[in-house]
Amino acid sequence: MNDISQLQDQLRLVPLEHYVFLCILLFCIGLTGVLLRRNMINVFLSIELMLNSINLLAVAFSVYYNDPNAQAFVFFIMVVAAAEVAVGLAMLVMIYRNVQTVDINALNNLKW
Amino acid sequence: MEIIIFKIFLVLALFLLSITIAAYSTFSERKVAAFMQDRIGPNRAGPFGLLQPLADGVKMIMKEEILPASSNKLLFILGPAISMVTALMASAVIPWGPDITIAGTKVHLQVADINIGILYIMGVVSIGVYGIMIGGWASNNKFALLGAVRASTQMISYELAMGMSIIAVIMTTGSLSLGNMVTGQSGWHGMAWNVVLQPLGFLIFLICAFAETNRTPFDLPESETELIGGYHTEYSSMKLGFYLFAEYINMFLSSAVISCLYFGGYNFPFMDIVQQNTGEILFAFICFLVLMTKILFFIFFFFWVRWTIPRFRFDQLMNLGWKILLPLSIINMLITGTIILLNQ
Amino acid sequence: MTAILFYILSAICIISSILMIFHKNAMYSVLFLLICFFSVAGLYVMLNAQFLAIVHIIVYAGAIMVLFLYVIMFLNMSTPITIRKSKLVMGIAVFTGSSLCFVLVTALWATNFGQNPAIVNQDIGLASTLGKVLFNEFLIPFEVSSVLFLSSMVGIVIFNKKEQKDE
Amino acid sequence: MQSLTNRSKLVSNKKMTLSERLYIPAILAGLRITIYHFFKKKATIQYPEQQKIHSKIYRGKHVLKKDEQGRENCTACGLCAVACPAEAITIVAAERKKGEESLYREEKYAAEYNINMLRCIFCGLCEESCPKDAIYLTEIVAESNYDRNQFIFTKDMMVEDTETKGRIDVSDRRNGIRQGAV
Repeated sequence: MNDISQLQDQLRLVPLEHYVFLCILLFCIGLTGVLLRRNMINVFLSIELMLNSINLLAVAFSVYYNDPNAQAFVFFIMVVAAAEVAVGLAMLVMIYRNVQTVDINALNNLKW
Repeated sequence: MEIIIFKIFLVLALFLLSITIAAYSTFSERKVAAFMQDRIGPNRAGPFGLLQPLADGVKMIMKEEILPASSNKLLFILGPAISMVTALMASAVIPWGPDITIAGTKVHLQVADINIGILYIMGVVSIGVYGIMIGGWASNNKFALLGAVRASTQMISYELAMGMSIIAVIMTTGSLSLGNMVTGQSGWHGMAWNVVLQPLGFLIFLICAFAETNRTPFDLPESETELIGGYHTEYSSMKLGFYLFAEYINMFLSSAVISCLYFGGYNFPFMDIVQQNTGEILFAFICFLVLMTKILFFIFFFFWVRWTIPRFRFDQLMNLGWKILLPLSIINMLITGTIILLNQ
Repeated sequence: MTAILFYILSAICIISSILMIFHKNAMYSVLFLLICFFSVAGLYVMLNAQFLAIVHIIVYAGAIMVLFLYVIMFLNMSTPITIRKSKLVMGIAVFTGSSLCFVLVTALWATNFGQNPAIVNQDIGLASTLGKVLFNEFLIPFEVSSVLFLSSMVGIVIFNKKEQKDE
Repeated sequence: MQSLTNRSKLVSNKKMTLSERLYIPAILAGLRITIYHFFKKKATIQYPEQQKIHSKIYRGKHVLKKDEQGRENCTACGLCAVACPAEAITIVAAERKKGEESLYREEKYAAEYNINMLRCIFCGLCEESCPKDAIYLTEIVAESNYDRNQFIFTKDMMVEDTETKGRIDVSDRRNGIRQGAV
């Protein structure tokens, strides 16, 4: 199914630049989401999107430059993402228990 | 070209097989339940009640379709659809028999021989929880929501132990492809089954398979007595049918995976002697029958356990998953690794 | 054919992620992000990184997103937050994002990423290749990441432990 | 405390042994029991084709008997209604007119005789209390219905038909009751 000619085809027809631009776009959408949303869940989701765009970029580079190391990095990003989400959501639940909201603007107790 | 046609044919056959097995599982479940309770069971529709699944299907389709007013309409419909699709998707990597020759080329009797077959199954199974979660949430009903929450918790918890026990199998066979796993078990006249090498892993996998398919004793997400049906409380008509069907297809599938991982797939004792004396197609057919026998036995086992063991309490379920099965599977992995290291 | 598939997948990816950040209902946001992740997995498959694609699905779709859904269900947070940010702040957010995008794109527009390799190594995405890389060159990071997991697990347990009432 | 019966058991919270905590032997034992029942003879009776044989003193639907000349035995004395613990029987008495001697045996008869089958518990006390051998419980199973009103059985539904269907034989019941009365 995914034989070598098909892969070669894709590498020839889709230049690496397109992957780069796609990833930039996704990253910026994620960034906008972080800035835009007040719901903590959405902020987390946007961060996940940003991490994912980096993953995609790493995989694209690893294939175009014939280097498996980048794919190993993707693993570590996934590990960090998983740990981050687990801890983050646990924090979120804690915050919700204490202040009954997930609005980030409600967390202004440390605001000077 | 012939190979593509053959694969399409295989997909269709597999689809029909899954549907038929699921339909007749509903019937045979009732029959087995009846037999274990000293009853006879459904026997009115057709000879021995064999047309009962048809009658049930017609009933499901003819029933009134209810969309609860307070539900989220789109997600309410999406839920059973996801359940059904993921249930049907996973059977693509199961090897149904040895290679056969079509138009001069060797073809796997398998829809997709991808080199990460077992991970594919894990992935599809892990997506399967969405159908239940989305459906339960979209119903806007507290019982459905509780069922959905229970289902997701249970599936995430048991997926870990399941993955760990699979890793031990991967270590012994040295491949992620289900086809290689099955051919790897063909030694000793087809009796080098993994269940002998991995009895603990098999037990863990079996328990996790029960939990992943939401079968008794792990059917907390849909417990009738306390959650009045759990995540499918609000469902009616064919949408309910899809949920029930998906459960039976999942059962068929997990039986297939159990047979492939631990019971040698289509291998059977003295298969090399049979292979020498029969033609290729006939041999493939025999192998397929052997695999089906194993699968049917495990489906029967699912029923058998259902009418034997009562449902767990939720804290017991969590304790079993996290405090017993997960450490056990890690120990199993360690033992397997040590033995492999010593044998090198 | 493959090129078209790439553009379709990336379009799905971008559209669903935009919908994700603008949708009011957190439940839908999660589902849109899920669609985005599946298309990213599709891109991985197209790049012949099948192992990574399936791990991506297992980790992101199978675990992380389920956790998100779980939290949303558990806390009943699907009702959107009614007080919205002021138009000005929203405008600034969108402006920041798009200007960063503009800067990056213009900076990389003229960059030459070099020629595509003449020989395509098909085995890069295979589990065995990745395994060799992970357990030879990156063995210590791998072990450290397991410690990271353990510490996050411990952290979560401590976080959500019921506080001892000692008044 | 002194227990009233000698069947009470003390709750024991003893620690389980290792084999008990593994649960696997217990589960296997359970599986053995269920598979034993799988092959056991089934207790089901396929109702319309097979019918369970009732005992001779089975108490089913009531019949109001007639004597040898086809006259109704019942004199509307009301003893059955009084005896009925469920108060299912209602009787309206009437006096026999001239020319009705072939219909009713005595001077008084029951113009209406209703039994509410939803109340009836088939205890047979009406039968035992009847001084005129008029009411008996037969082996016929009282039929079900969708309508509550249909369960109030009127006299014409219960009176014995001497012409077309023939008499309902209650000699077993007579004997059975006599034996039971001893």
